[in-house]
Amino acid sequence: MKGQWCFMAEKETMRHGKQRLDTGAGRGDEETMQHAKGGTSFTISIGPVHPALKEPIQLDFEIEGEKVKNADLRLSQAHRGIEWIGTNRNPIQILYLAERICGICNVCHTLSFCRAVESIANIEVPPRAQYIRTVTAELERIHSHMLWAGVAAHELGFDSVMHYTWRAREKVLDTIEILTGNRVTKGMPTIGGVRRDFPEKHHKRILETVGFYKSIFGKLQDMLLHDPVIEARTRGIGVLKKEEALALCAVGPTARASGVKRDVRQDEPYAAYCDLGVRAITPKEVLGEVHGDVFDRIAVRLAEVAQSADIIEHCVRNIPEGKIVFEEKPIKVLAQLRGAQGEGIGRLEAPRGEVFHYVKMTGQEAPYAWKVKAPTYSNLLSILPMMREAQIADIPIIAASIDP
Amino acid sequence: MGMNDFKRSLWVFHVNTGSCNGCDIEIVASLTPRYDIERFGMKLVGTPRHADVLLVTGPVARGMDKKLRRVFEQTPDPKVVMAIGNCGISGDVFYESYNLVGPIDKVVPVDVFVHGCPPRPEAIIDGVVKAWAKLEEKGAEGKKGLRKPVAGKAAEKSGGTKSAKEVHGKSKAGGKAE
Amino acid sequence: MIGNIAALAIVPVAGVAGIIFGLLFKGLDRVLGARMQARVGPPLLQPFIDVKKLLMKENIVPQNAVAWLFNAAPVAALCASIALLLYIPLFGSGALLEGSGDMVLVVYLLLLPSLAMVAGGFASGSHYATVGAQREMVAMLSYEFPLAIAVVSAAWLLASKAIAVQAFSLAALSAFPLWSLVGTLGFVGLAVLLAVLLFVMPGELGKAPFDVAEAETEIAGGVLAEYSGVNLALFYLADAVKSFAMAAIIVAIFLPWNATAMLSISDMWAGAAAGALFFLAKVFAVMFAGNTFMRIALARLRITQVVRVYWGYASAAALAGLLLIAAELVLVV
Amino acid sequence: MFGMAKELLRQLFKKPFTNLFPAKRAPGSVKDFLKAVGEGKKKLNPPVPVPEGYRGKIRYYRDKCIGCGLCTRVCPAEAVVLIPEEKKIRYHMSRCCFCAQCVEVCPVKALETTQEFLLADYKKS
Amino acid sequence: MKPDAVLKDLQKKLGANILEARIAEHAEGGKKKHVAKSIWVKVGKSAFKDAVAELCKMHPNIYFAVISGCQEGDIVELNYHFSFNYAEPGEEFFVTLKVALPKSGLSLPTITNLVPGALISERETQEMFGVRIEGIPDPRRIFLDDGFPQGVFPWRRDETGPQKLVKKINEADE
Ligand code: SF4
Ligand code: SF4
Ligand code: SF4
Ligand code: SF4
Ligand code: SF4
Ligand code: SF4
Ligand code: SF4
Ligand code: SF4
Repeated sequence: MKGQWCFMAEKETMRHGKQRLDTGAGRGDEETMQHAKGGTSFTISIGPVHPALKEPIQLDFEIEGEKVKNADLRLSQAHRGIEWIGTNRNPIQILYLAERICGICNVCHTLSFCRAVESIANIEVPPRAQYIRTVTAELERIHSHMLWAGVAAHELGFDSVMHYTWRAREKVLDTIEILTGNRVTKGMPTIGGVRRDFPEKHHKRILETVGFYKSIFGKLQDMLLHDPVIEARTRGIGVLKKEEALALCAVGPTARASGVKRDVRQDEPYAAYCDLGVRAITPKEVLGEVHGDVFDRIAVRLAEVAQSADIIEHCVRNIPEGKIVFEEKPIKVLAQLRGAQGEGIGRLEAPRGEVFHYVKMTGQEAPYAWKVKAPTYSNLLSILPMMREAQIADIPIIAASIDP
Repeated sequence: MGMNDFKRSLWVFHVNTGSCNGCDIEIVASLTPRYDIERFGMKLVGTPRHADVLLVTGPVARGMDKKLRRVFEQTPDPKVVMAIGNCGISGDVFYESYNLVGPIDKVVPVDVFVHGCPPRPEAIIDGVVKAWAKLEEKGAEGKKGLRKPVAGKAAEKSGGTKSAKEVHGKSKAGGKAE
Repeated sequence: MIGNIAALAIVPVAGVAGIIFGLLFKGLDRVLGARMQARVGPPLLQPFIDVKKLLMKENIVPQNAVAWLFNAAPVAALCASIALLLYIPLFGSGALLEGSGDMVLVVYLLLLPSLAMVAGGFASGSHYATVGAQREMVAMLSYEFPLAIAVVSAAWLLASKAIAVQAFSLAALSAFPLWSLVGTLGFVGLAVLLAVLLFVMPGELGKAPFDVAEAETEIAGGVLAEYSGVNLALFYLADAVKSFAMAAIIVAIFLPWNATAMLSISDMWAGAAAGALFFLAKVFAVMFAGNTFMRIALARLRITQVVRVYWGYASAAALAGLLLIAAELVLVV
Repeated sequence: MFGMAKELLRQLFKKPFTNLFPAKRAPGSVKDFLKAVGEGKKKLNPPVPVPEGYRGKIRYYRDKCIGCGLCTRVCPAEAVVLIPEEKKIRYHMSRCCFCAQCVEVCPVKALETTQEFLLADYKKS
Repeated sequence: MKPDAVLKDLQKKLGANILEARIAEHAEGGKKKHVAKSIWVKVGKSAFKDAVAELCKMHPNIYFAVISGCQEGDIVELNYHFSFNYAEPGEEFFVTLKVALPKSGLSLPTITNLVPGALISERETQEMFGVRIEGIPDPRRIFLDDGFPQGVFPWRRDETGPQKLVKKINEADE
């Protein structure tokens, strides 16, 4: 079996995994190493029950010595049939279902769904709610990127950094808990607005949190970008070329680290981003050049923490007065939505990239169709070219670098 | 040597059976400085062979039941199973679906249920305390009770009667070094 | 000196002492590591609890493992580690088997637990363990070279300075503090060699940043992936004893001063106690520098990088140290 | 690189960041420990405090409830179920996702969020 | 290119094969509003691949998001969501190609040779709707487990839907 990495060169014959149909089908319940196929090469599976992957996806690798020769993806482990469940519930219930598509960027999924529904029913969201949505989403980005930095460091066997970033992350979690009532599942956006206001007394708290991240930013950079071992482990590893990122439709920091200047907050501004003029961050702005490797992905995410801090600060200082939701009574919202017909798209920039929700309503309470595209869905294919020429030791950090 | 040492040295293996990651990040958070469960002698290990506690999250997606059962069987006795998060306990918002075979206690016997969505790290620690109390009781009942902390009913029903060794050996057959 | 037969009776004593102190230092290592990460960390005696717990766990032998080898490997690892202790001066007094083994033997014995682990890894029939075992072998080959250079240079220095003694005997090495035998140039050389040895230590012990063979996130525990219960406990103990021995070796070669002599304590028991305490303090210093701190402050290297670091940088540094000592010997003598 | 090393060494001499809930170490016996706490002999370290407005376990005031069923209509997890013959509901904590949507919708405030979050148990409730 | 130009171009190239077309607008924002536009085009099945090819010609490296869809009566309707002008501040808009497939002819050519990133979505469409994607480089399942029964398509609402597999997992407890 020869390398099947290159999607660009072999566009017509993109054979990724095709020949493996026979071997792939019969081993549904194998999660550890597979049989050797003769010679020195054998297959090893990482995930779903493997320490390095929290997400239950499974990556199969063909290994020769320490080198990876071939990779394949299997995703069946996480499928809960969420979209189908959604077509049996009303939109208010779906809010919390969408939230649990993913516990890490949960505001993004709820918000995306809300935006799709709002565009169908032509609901106007009050500006104050838009600002609150933005602040919540950006707090979530900080938490997600800090979490990611820790996981990445852990995959590199550098637990001290993980403990440092996760400790720093507790600060933003506390703030989120004060604002929303839970550390993780925020339950903040609702159709036509948000569920909770930021009273004046919380502004100081948010600004203080933001200040904290600004103050440790130098230290974080020092730990992650100026550490010789981290650099040795991530420079030139898991390279995704710009053309590949474009062809494989990568999104978010994965695409940006390869030099694609895309960011939904910039390209199709929504919520308070319309007032902000956010710009996509690529390694060019941070480091001066683009390699598209794991190191660049670290750098981009770190820079985004600082960017988020700025956005939050601006939003808190400039938040307009007014209502926080277009209609306070959920039952009335439901009644209004029952009349709505049509289809809509809600999309936004989650910490990992574009979240996309398609909703079709036909005048019933439950949506007729609902399709969710999480950012990882778009980025997964990119793992394959990244794994070219990787060693076993690089697999965890490369997989983690798209932040699945 | 007894329950007391076992209790103070619980090594943890984490299995995600299709959760939303909310609980999983709280589990990791409970290892990090704010909560630091290592002060109870707990640590995360990379293979079920080293584990004493299985932390299971998620409503068990189709296909994960087999894997969960295997991990359970690979874990040497005595062992404790904790279900973390309501979606693994009774489905939570995923309560009705075509691709779920959960809840967890249908697949493997569960000793402690930690409610929450997600539970805060303290709630997970609280679950650990409950597990300790249970282990103490088991310890009083004698060593036999502790080999299988919970009557292996659920496991037998769903997993057949194969011993851990057989199951494992079969799945790894031919895996010898070439 | 004790006769060989009497020495045999000492073996269990050395074993127990090695295990106790090895585990104690392991506990210290974990507590300090946690503290550096702003955590409380486990209790100091956690490793003892861990071992006790492992002993009561089920011991699983995978079906397609080579059972006898799988079971023999941990025993061999522990025995080799304990044997090692017999040849190293401990607690400020001489080695138990003084005179019957020298530095070369010690270096070989140091290899044995790793070899046992490799054998166990291959025997367990899991591919994770196989990858781990392969890595362990590669790592072994690469750190052996700088280690050998460092030891040989020390012995050479001793041989050329104090011709009367057996240069490769650890007793001799620890009887003559090397630092007092050299001038500035040699001093720097020795310092470099000490640094190299400290650097080899985590590799030898399979600790981060050189824990490639057990990398949790990569190969799920590696060589030890299939071990559980008693067998795992034996490996755990072997590791603790070996860490202690490795630190003691470094102490014997480079930090051999004796508190009893320095403080000129005349009472025999007080002298022995002071000597022992001072020895433990030195071992602790070596452990902290060579093991705990490095483990906490560095990320894991890739296996190819481990090879490069040891064959390249560490070996070059060791050779540089050797050259410095040689230069001094040539210039000064 | 040295930044990290410095940070680590500095931390060695500082107080750990850990919140010592419920006790610093695993107690020898949980039963005895809890007893001692009950008698006031030992102190339980409190968890990190939850803020006002925390969405913990839901409390149900059965007598206030008018059985309108609105909560069951918005509950995403079927955690509140209407018992039509009694015109009351039943709350299942083990199904709840703690979104507090039911609290928001209830016209008579028969449901309320509490600060309770230590909800581990040996059985589902 | 602006949305109306894209639509006009498409109409010129495909003529009668465009069955329906509209440009939707939705304004949203804080103090300033951004008007998000999107094109919805319904094309005949036979012209589907040509339409994708035209879009790819108009925008090198077109971004493909996902395939969504639903089944209504005898029709399975698929929506291919593409985006134009991404990476251009404020200019991005979506183009959705809709194609209706009768149950008697549930197949569509692959677009992975034009947009390699569509592979996951095509595999998903195959297993979820039972639409055969002709020429797909990797026909295996992706989100469904190998043990999932054949012939059941979770997103269908007819007899091939997942109804018989649906299970309530919260009832076990009491
Ligand atoms: S190594 Fe990381 S991913 Fe693996 S179990 Fe530990 S925390 Fe989880
Ligand atoms: S989001 Fe994806 S993985 Fe999750 S249920 Fe939907 S299709 Fe399955
Ligand atoms: S990208 Fe990952 S973390 Fe984010 S919602 Fe999707 S699955 Fe969850
Ligand atoms: S219990 Fe809730 S937070 Fe935890 S994994 Fe399940 S859905 Fe996510
Ligand atoms: S399923 Fe239960 S909770 Fe959901 S709407 Fe029906 S009655 Fe209400
Ligand atoms: S908090 Fe949410 S899940 Fe729980 S009962 Fe209320 S509405 Fe249902
Ligand atoms: S909404 Fe309130 S009053 Fe109505 S059924 Fe629920 S608890 Fe009772
Ligand atoms: S239906 Fe009546 S009681 Fe319920 S929210 Fe509306 S106005 Fe209030």
